[in-house]
Amino acid sequence: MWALLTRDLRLAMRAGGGFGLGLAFFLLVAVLVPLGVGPEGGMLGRIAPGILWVGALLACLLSLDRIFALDFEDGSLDLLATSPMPLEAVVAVKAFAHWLVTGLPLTVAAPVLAVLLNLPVEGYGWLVLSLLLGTPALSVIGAFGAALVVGVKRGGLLLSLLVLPLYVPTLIFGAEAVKRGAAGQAVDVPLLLLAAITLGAGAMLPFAAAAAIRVNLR
Amino acid sequence: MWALLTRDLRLAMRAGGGFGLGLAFFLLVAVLVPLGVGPEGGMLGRIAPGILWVGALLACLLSLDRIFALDFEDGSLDLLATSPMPLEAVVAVKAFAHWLVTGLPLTVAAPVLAVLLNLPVEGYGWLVLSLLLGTPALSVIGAFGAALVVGVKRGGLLLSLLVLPLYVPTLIFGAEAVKRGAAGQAVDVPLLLLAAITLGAGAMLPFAAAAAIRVNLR
Amino acid sequence: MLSVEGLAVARGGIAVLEGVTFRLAAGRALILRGPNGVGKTTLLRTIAGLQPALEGSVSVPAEAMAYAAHADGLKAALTVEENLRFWAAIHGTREVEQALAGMDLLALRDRRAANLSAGQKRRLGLARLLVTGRAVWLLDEPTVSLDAASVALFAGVVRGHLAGGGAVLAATHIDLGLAEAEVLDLSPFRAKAPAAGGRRGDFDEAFA
Amino acid sequence: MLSVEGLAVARGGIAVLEGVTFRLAAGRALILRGPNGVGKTTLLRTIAGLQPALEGSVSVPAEAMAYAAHADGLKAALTVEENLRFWAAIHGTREVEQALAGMDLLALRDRRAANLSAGQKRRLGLARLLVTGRAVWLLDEPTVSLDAASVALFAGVVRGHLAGGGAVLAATHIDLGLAEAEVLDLSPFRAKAPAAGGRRGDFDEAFA
Amino acid sequence: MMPDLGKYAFAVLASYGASLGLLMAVVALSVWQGRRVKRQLAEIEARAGERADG
Amino acid sequence: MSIWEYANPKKFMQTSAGVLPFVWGLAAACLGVGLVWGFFLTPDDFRQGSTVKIIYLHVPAAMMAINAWVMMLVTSLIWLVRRHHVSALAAKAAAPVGLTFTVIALVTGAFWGQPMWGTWWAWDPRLTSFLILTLFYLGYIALWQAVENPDTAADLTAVLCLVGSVFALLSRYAVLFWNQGLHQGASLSLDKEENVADVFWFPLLVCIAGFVLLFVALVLMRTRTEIRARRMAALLARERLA
Ligand code: HEM
Ligand SMILES: Nc1ncnc2c1ncn2[C@@H]1O[C@H](COP(=O)(O)OP(=O)(O)OP(=O)(O)O)[C@@H](O)[C@H]1O
Ligand SMILES: Nc1ncnc2c1ncn2[C@@H]1O[C@H](COP(=O)(O)OP(=O)(O)OP(=O)(O)O)[C@@H](O)[C@H]1O
Ligand SMILES: [Mg+2]
Ligand SMILES: [Mg+2]
Repeated sequence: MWALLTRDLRLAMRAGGGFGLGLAFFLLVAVLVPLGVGPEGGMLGRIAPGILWVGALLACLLSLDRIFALDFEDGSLDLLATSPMPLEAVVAVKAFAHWLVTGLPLTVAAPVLAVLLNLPVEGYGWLVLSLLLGTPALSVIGAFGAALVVGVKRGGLLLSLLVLPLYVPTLIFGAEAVKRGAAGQAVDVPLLLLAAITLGAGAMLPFAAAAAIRVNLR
Repeated sequence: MWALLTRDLRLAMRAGGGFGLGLAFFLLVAVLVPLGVGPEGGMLGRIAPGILWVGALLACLLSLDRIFALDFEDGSLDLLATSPMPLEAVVAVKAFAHWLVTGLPLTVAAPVLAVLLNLPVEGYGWLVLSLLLGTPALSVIGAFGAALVVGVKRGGLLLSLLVLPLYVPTLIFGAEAVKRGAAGQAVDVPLLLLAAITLGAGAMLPFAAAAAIRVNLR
Repeated sequence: MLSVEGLAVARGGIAVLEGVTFRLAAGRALILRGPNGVGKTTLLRTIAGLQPALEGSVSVPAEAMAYAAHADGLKAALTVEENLRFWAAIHGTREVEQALAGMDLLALRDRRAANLSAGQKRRLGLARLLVTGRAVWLLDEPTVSLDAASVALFAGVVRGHLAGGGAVLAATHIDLGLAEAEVLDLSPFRAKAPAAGGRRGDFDEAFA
Repeated sequence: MLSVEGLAVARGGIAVLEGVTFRLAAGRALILRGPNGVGKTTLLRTIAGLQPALEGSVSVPAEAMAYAAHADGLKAALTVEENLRFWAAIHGTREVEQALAGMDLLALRDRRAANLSAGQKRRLGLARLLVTGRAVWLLDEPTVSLDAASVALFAGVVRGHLAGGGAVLAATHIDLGLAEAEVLDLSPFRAKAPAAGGRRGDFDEAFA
Repeated sequence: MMPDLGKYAFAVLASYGASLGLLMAVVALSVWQGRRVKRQLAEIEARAGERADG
Repeated sequence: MSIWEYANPKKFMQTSAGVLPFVWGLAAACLGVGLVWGFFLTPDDFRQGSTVKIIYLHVPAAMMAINAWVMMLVTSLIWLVRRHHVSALAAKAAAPVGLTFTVIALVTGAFWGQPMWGTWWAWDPRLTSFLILTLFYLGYIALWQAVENPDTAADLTAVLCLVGSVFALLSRYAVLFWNQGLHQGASLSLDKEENVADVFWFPLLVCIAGFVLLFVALVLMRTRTEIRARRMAALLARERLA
């Protein structure tokens, strides 16, 4: 387990491993949306929670296909499947590594981007909290999607299609929590639901993902 | 030339080739953003031009790494480089094929999504026209970016980082044209600039891209 | 150690081999031969448990098999040693020095896998077998890209493994230099077309 | 047909081979040999024009070379015939029947390349050479994964190409069954360390 | 000595703090990388038995 | 004697080793004097209050952020045309420094904007172009890191720098077209009243000189590091072959 986690983290850090790119993409979305929408501050502030969450989600999404596809292509996945480590554990560890490399940095960087989008100051804390609770779900759900398309060459776009609908509840509760927080309303319900999604997905999806990988390998 | 174009189109149509996926992604963005932002109609209509253009841009982006990476991995690019066809022509044809497979369908589908986002009716024509003028630039600039990262494994995210800043002028003029069109103002300046970018990029970037590919192959 | 009974294997829903039966004792090696496309890769994957058998059974002690496919499972960004250490850790062994020495990789240990030549990569892929600590090796064309010296080196490694009580099942077109190994030609086990009384694939079955 | 003069080739900025000189006349074949990592792939890529030479010259008629690397450039989603037709069109030839027949692919013509076995894929990759219509073939381990019958088939195809006035330069570790071919061992051309009077890589040069 | 920054004290001090911090960070990073590479190169050159230059 | 002699790594290492201590010293002196002068010894602006002190960091950083990119453009061109390794490595060395200056300009601007405009961030064209410049820096650095072979990376990043410069200029015009901003133009209020201007102007000049010198020092030092790293890679690779 530990060996797999450190390997994945090390691969992410090495040249070309893509660490920090998720972050850069998040920044890009935060820049592009105002460029497209126009600079009026009032409106930006109101759409900021939604845009920030959509941005985090897309940044996560784009790095998903690395979770299994690289290992599939070079044969590691075959070898891991015949190794003593259960495939469910492989999935869980890889999803966790993905979160450490994308979700966590996104969460930390979010307040800075919130400035760009004129998010009301009251929303900052809730933004960070909601991302902290929600991004693990994005990684786990994404790992499941990546497992489904693991045999498809350059399946990135297909993966997006499969995964985005699954992301909808997380997105809605996450953005809602920030919106309410920014407006000074109660946020406990969406945050609780977000936590529930993360826990549920973390507990169940590794099994589904492992099954999908087994099917794809044979 | 013709052979390469038909091959690329055929590959796109075949199972797993990704035709229509760009479109589906565009649709997803158009659905996710209202979910994240909230349903207030007035605001949606005002951000619609920007969101539609950002969505088109992201949909384009996601399919970019297929332009050269698949051919690089299976060795076709080596063989094309030693074939009688000049590499510049290869780049141009492949960028054109990419546009036919993503940009064109996006343009055709845009009015439907504009309905989802409450774009004022006056903007529809300008939306289509601006996409028609602008998406070829997206494909050509994207092909240049894809040529730069062709040696990088799963360079999707890096590609986004390189290409998105290059997309900024296209995005601004495109969204601006729609916004002005929807508000009943004059749109000739942004449209002309858009056309200029497309022409300029189409004339120059294939050379830069071919140079990048040669460097990557050696 | 490994015993295969009346195994039928399928690729893409079509049976390719059937009635494959053999037994592999500890300390023995068996070479699978057969023309291109007869189903060697499919058979090895089935025995390794990566795909289900159509019929028949494979019996082998739990977690005794190490599979080496065409793709070596190497990470280009990691060094030779890091690659090996990872697989050692996954299999709960620690020793990589012997494996490095065994496949003549000591000089390359700090080289990133990306910078190896085709043959050097292959040597590293084979060294992985040594760190799995597993007894039954399933090898799919193990000596592709290897020069004559490396083939001999590998034959020595295989002999050592056999002497230590292991067993080796290898599919190959070229001579591995293992004179003592038995050879099994798969051509006779080619699945017959259903019309000729052969068995049907999974899918056909349901529609029979 | 192809003449190489004092060629030095580099990989990763370091010279690996130097002073390689040979001449290949029409109708002749030359086999490159050498241990793993000596630089055969690098040499072939340099001759094919895919990477710049450090020194020396390659002279060959324009657009006369067809290169076949490890990767076959096959599209998994296209059928065998479509794959061949594409390369034929790119090279401005039309005929694919002969190539299909030549590499015994007629039975597989409508099969998608994804569903071929390793050896069948390789046969298709080699059939591509026939539709390029080019005279000088540069082959990097062409018979990897091929069974004995296919190797013989390929040797026949090569002989036909030579008889038609073509030339073949092949790097390989195994016997191609071309008794008439000359053999060039690359070991003596290994680049010497600069300390021993060898030439320096591009960057070392700048440090002189 | 300290000038009276008035109600803008935070903006000014934070600007100076952040800027000097960032500048210090690049300088430190550059020096650290420089030292590390220099040491490694010295090792390798010693191994190669070549004359170090620069 | 041609200027290209300095493109020889050895010559460059010798010369830069001699020059570097002086550049460091001058940079430290200018920065120290300029910043102390600006921070402690200048009066408050009648309109902007004490925030005017931010100018001593903001303006030099903003200027150098752009100049660093221009320098990278020039060195990239030199690499592409004349294939001098030092030139490519200098571009590589300059990028993180330029990025730091860009971030400093953005951060000080944000801290300045809060009291002056009532917001940390506004989508003003100046500010927006700077944000886009940041993205260009990030992409450039990421490409250097992602490509393993140093010469390949040098070629690719040089092409990116060229094309990127064209698009950066285009973005600047696009952004201007898109929004008219809040940010003061190049002719700012300081010019109007000469006596006030001088008070702010001289320390500003010293600070600008300090930033320029700091940039030169950093780039020289980092280029030396890159040259050593490049040489190390070459030696290591040769060692492997032996
Ligand atoms: C994050 C935001 C900001 C960015 C990226 C930014 C960027 C720049 C740039 C590029 C320059 C031009 C330097 C030159 O060409 O000489 C500049 C100058 C200047 N900025 Fe900002 N700025 C920002 C915020 C602010 C704010 C909020 C203020 C004050 C209210 C401000 C005040 C000035 C002044 C006074 C100058 C000097 C103008 C001149 O030299 O003519 N800036 N800034
Ligand atoms: N998806 C598929 N559908 C139908 N047949 C397939 C499919 N994939 C492979 N085949 C066929 O299955 C057979 C077995 O393939 P396999 O890869 O096991 O052969 P092999 O003995 O390993 O050959 P080689 O020596 O060339 O590697 C081949 O004839 C191949 O063409
Ligand atoms: N990026 C690199 N930097 C330094 N050396 C490298 C790099 N890539 C490969 N090499 C080395 O260059 C040498 C030549 O490799 P090449 O692939 O040409 O060998 P080859 O003769 O084709 O070997 P094989 O028979 O194993 O295919 C090898 O020793 C290899 O380790
Ligand atoms: Mg096989
Ligand atoms: Mg080779």
